[in-house]
Amino acid sequence: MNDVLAVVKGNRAVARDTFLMDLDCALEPSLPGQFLMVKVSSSCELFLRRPLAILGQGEGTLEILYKLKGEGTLELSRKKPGDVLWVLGPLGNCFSPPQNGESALFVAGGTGLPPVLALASRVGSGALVIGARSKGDIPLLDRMNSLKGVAVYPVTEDGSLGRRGMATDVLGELLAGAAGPCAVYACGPRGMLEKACELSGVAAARCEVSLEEYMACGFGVCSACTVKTSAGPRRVCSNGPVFDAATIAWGAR
Amino acid sequence: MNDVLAVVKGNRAVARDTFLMDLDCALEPSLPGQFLMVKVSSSCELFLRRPLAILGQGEGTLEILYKLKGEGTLELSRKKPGDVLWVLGPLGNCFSPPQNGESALFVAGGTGLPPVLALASRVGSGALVIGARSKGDIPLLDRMNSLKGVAVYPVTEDGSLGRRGMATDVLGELLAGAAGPCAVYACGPRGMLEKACELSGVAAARCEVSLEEYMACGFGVCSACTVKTSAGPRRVCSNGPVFDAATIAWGAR
Amino acid sequence: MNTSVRIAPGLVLKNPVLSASGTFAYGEEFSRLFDLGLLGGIVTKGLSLNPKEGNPLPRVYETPCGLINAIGLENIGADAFISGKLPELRSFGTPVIVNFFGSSEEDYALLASRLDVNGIAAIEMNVSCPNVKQGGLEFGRDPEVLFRLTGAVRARTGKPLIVKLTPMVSDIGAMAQAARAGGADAITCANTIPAMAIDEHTWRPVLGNVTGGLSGPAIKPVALKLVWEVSKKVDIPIIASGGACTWNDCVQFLLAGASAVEIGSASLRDPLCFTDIITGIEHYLESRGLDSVTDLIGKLETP
Amino acid sequence: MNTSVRIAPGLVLKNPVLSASGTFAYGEEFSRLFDLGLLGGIVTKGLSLNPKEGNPLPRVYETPCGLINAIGLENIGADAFISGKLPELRSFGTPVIVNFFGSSEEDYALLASRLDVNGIAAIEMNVSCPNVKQGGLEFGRDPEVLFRLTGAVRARTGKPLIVKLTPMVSDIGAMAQAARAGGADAITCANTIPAMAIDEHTWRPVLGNVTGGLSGPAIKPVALKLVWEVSKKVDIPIIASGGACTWNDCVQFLLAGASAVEIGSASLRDPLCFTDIITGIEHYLESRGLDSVTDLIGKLETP
Ligand SMILES: Cc1cc2nc3c(=O)[nH]c(=O)nc-3n(C[C@H](O)[C@H](O)[C@H](O)COP(=O)(O)OP(=O)(O)OC[C@H]3O[C@@H](n4cnc5c(N)ncnc54)[C@H](O)[C@@H]3O)c2cc1C
Ligand SMILES: Cc1cc2nc3c(=O)[nH]c(=O)nc-3n(C[C@H](O)[C@H](O)[C@H](O)COP(=O)(O)OP(=O)(O)OC[C@H]3O[C@@H](n4cnc5c(N)ncnc54)[C@H](O)[C@@H]3O)c2cc1C
Ligand SMILES: Cc1cc2nc3c(=O)[nH]c(=O)nc-3n(C[C@H](O)[C@H](O)[C@H](O)COP(=O)(O)O)c2cc1C
Ligand SMILES: Cc1cc2nc3c(=O)[nH]c(=O)nc-3n(C[C@H](O)[C@H](O)[C@H](O)COP(=O)(O)O)c2cc1C
Ligand code: FES
Ligand code: FES
Repeated sequence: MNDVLAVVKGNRAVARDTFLMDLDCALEPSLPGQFLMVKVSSSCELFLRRPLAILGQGEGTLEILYKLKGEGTLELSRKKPGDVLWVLGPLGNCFSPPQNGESALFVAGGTGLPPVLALASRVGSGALVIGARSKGDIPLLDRMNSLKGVAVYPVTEDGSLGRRGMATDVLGELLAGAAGPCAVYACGPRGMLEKACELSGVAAARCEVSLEEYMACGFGVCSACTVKTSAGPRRVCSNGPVFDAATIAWGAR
Repeated sequence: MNDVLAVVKGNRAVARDTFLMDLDCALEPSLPGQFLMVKVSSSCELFLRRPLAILGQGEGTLEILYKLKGEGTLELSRKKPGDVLWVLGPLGNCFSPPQNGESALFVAGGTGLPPVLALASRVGSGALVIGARSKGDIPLLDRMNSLKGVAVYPVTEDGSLGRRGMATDVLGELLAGAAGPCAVYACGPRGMLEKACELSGVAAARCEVSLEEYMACGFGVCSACTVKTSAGPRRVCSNGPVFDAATIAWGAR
Repeated sequence: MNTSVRIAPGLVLKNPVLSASGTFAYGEEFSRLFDLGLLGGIVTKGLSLNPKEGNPLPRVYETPCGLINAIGLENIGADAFISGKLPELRSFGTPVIVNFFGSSEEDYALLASRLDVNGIAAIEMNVSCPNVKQGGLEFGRDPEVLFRLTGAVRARTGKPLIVKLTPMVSDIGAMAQAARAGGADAITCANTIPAMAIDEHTWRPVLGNVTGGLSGPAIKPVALKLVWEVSKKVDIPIIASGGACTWNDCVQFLLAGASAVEIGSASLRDPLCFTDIITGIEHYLESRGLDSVTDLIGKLETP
Repeated sequence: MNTSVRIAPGLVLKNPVLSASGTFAYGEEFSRLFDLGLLGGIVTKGLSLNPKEGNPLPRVYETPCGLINAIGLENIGADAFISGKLPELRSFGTPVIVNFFGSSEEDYALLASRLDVNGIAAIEMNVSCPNVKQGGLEFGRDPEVLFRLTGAVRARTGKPLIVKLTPMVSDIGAMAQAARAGGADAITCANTIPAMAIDEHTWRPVLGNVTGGLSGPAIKPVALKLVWEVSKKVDIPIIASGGACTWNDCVQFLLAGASAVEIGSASLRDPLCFTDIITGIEHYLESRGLDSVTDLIGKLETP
């Protein structure tokens, strides 16, 4: 981990309230699931950095995908090519790839697509379920569809693309229909993750979730992000963000 | 007075640490000496507006000239054409033009040039003394020189342009050499104003000074800028910024 | 929709948005910018028995998301206010609340009786002032002293009496209870937080008075907590003061238990913010299908 | 040039820049970012006798130029610290100052004796904690209570004892005097300011714990004033805490009377800021032709 200066190369809307940002940045190599603490503004009015997953990393380049939520992401969306940002990273742990012939089931919703897509791109096989309210909320559909070996299942609440319903509906079916062992990788709203955990439990599948909690430091020093697990308190930023879903005390928060 | 949106048309360095900004802005007509409270940032980190004199006003346009002093003027200097700013104005009173055959002696130093130059342009006769540390600190020399009827006397501390010394040295000589009654109009560092007042007193010239004090509101409600005068306490922003120099209690602050 | 709120017997505001003391002078300047009749109430600059000159300059300094002021309570004095400013100010049809202060209990009491005139809707007592007899400790920092002071003032006025607490105390709830016991009809919570600024180049304080009071968005989280704490301790209405800039801030203060909110520093930066705030609150009520501002007051849901 | 400062008998810091409690954990994470030996001192996360879980999430919330935290003093407990963290931490050659707290006087005293081990250079007592026996009022809000507490701890430790005051009190000078009288070697001034945040859409508090403490640049002007006030009341060294982000801030705190400065929230935002701050102070001394940091301490020139 280090604090490095990044230069904005591109920053464009790719779905409703969703932006893809390309950065030139000499970050150490990262793994799917790891994230950055992005200093969205040099003004200390927005005092805290914002945690954002690494969607992609190349030679001296980074890609992040973010949804407009509040002041911080709004400020990010105003950046133009040539603007600079400090990014601290890579932070946190990473997903553990499928083992022993597991087939991978990727599930994403809300702001959870980036780490899941990063992993799916790396793994290159399995099924990716992406849930959203409506068609217009789903970014990077082309990129997902171009992943050879990964079947993509869009699910929308209004039925405007793919299945109508929730991502976990499709996950349930995929788990039920799976021939061999499965590994489920999920990131998104807490309700979705808990459901994914439950379904995986029923299907005896391994399930890893990437949690999102309010963070202050992002590297383990402030205890802002501590969650309860069966192994005791764990900091999402430094012990996670990826956890074995079965260890999370979903009820407690 | 009103709070109006202004669009930046131009913003360029015209001397060392000195910028000229052109704005499109439907401000009510103003008079020389009046000023604006400029909201330099929509971020409330820089909470207060900054007082800046109106250098020029046309049909729906405004001109301001500012020196880099701290965060606020730095933020201003970063504005690009197309950026927008809120400006509250016109604020304060104005200089009273020469009366009864007075010849006008304009004296400016530091951040004091804008209101004095605005007045000299309007009056169109007399002498303008502009003091600075060095040649490179004097902006808009061409514009001053092009004022027909106004003789321009640059004075620099290092002698790199015009006379070596202080603006008030030249003022003293001009007052001493004046044939008839004079009106002195000064804006700049407090020491310069006090000296101008003193010299005018000796020469029995009328002297008006435009004061600069820290301001919070700029329109008379907070009492941040109250100075002592022989007529009692006066708010620089709303009773001034222009005062009859002889009424100012120079010793008290 | 009903935006009115009741602060004291005989003091109903048409909406919960007031000016704050010291950032609105006596209303004249703002009246040239917008119709003061739109406000829920007008709080004047703090008045003393006699005119007061205030502190040496500089009197204000900007800090991150806030400002420190050390105006030093400059004001024209109660008499000049009553004869020179009140007649126009009361003409806007909005309650005029007069902020006042003294340097001894007798000062306060005398001033309160002096302010017991027509056209003044209520008086707001600033207790963040040094008690000359008590070695300069502020009146608002000791519950006993505050109780006695409030009682002394209560005895001299028929007006609704609002006590404006000082925020920097060990137990703000106890201060509010002391004010209530002394006869306050309402509490303003709170005032600026003691602060200072130093110039590391000159080694001198920036403000002429060395220290001052911090206000603006920087202190809103503190003011919100104080309002919530006070609302759990007293049953009289609370007027919030500290950092409110937007309608959102005001709704938060109402939820925390305030019945109205004063807008101070925000109106120095944006003198036209009052109208945005008032319409913002109206739209919020509408969008939530609420009939009355009172449906928000103290409605914070804690676990 | 001499940047060292003396905080207590046997406690000399090589420079006046320390980490703050709760924003540095036990040093491990930062040690991967820079050499902890560069720091004047390391202040650990607050320790209790037994491990503590902390508050429900969310525990932090951003505010204008600051943040509110309600971590709830989560920590691994004194024993786990001493056996698991201290050996590595002391190896950096920088004094390790252990912050600690309890919920009763006995707790504090017992913990102080437990912390009286090799490798701990000093202990910093956090008194912004509810006194369970006194109905939950914080230890740091009553001079009597603080005096007794300090004395009880003093009796149980040979280490330099630093008392970290709580800022929200009526008379911080009196609190500092109480701590000094009880046997404190130094004062840390101060801690976070009680604050809260409310979501106007959900009508709920944002933090799991409802209230928390405000830190960051927003509170620096308040902390500066507190340090200055304390420095006029006691003659023991003061460590400043509250909003310091830059070398300029640190110089201001030194001028106000602090002997050292803790960097808390700033290091959450910019974990590498320590080195900038330390070199900034060195350059400042150099550019002013000063030989020693001590030439700055308390050198504010007031009118
Ligand atoms: C490890 C991790 C990785 C993430 N990756 C992504 C990503 O790749 N793309 C993306 O769009 N979003 C991601 N998020 C969520 C993202 O951090 C928040 O949406 C964002 O911080 C909101 O900031 P804001 O200023 O726009 O919103 P505001 O609501 O104004 O933020 C206010 C404060 O709340 C915090 N906050 C608000 N929502 C969240 C949240 N859900 N999780 C954590 N903190 C929050 C902010 O960081 C900030 O401190 C991730 C979160 C975590 C913890
Ligand atoms: C009526 C009036 C007209 C002015 N006209 C001009 C002008 O036309 N061109 C120009 O360059 N400057 C002018 N000034 C001075 C200008 O306002 C300050 O230089 C500017 O506010 C500095 O802001 P800053 O944020 O860059 O500096 P900082 O030092 O960071 O400012 C911090 C705070 O101090 C205040 N401040 C600092 N210096 C001054 C000062 N000399 N007077 C008042 N407040 C100050 C700022 O407004 C701000 O609130 C005028 C001042 C007044 C009172
Ligand atoms: C310039 C200025 C002058 C003030 N004068 C007074 C005053 O005379 N009496 C008083 O009770 N409060 C005074 N205050 C405090 C405000 O009324 C208000 O309580 C405080 O600023 C916090 O609110 P804000 O953040 O909305 O400004 C003053 C504040 C400022 C900024
Ligand atoms: C996340 C967080 C955790 C903290 N934990 C502690 C603690 O355990 N003990 C303590 O005395 N102070 C604690 N503090 C207070 C800081 O040490 C410091 O006094 C305060 O934050 C003000 O300084 P700052 O503005 O530099 O952060 C904590 C502060 C933060 C932000
Ligand atoms: S965000 Fe600070 S420990 Fe996780
Ligand atoms: S700046 Fe507010 S009265 Fe002049």
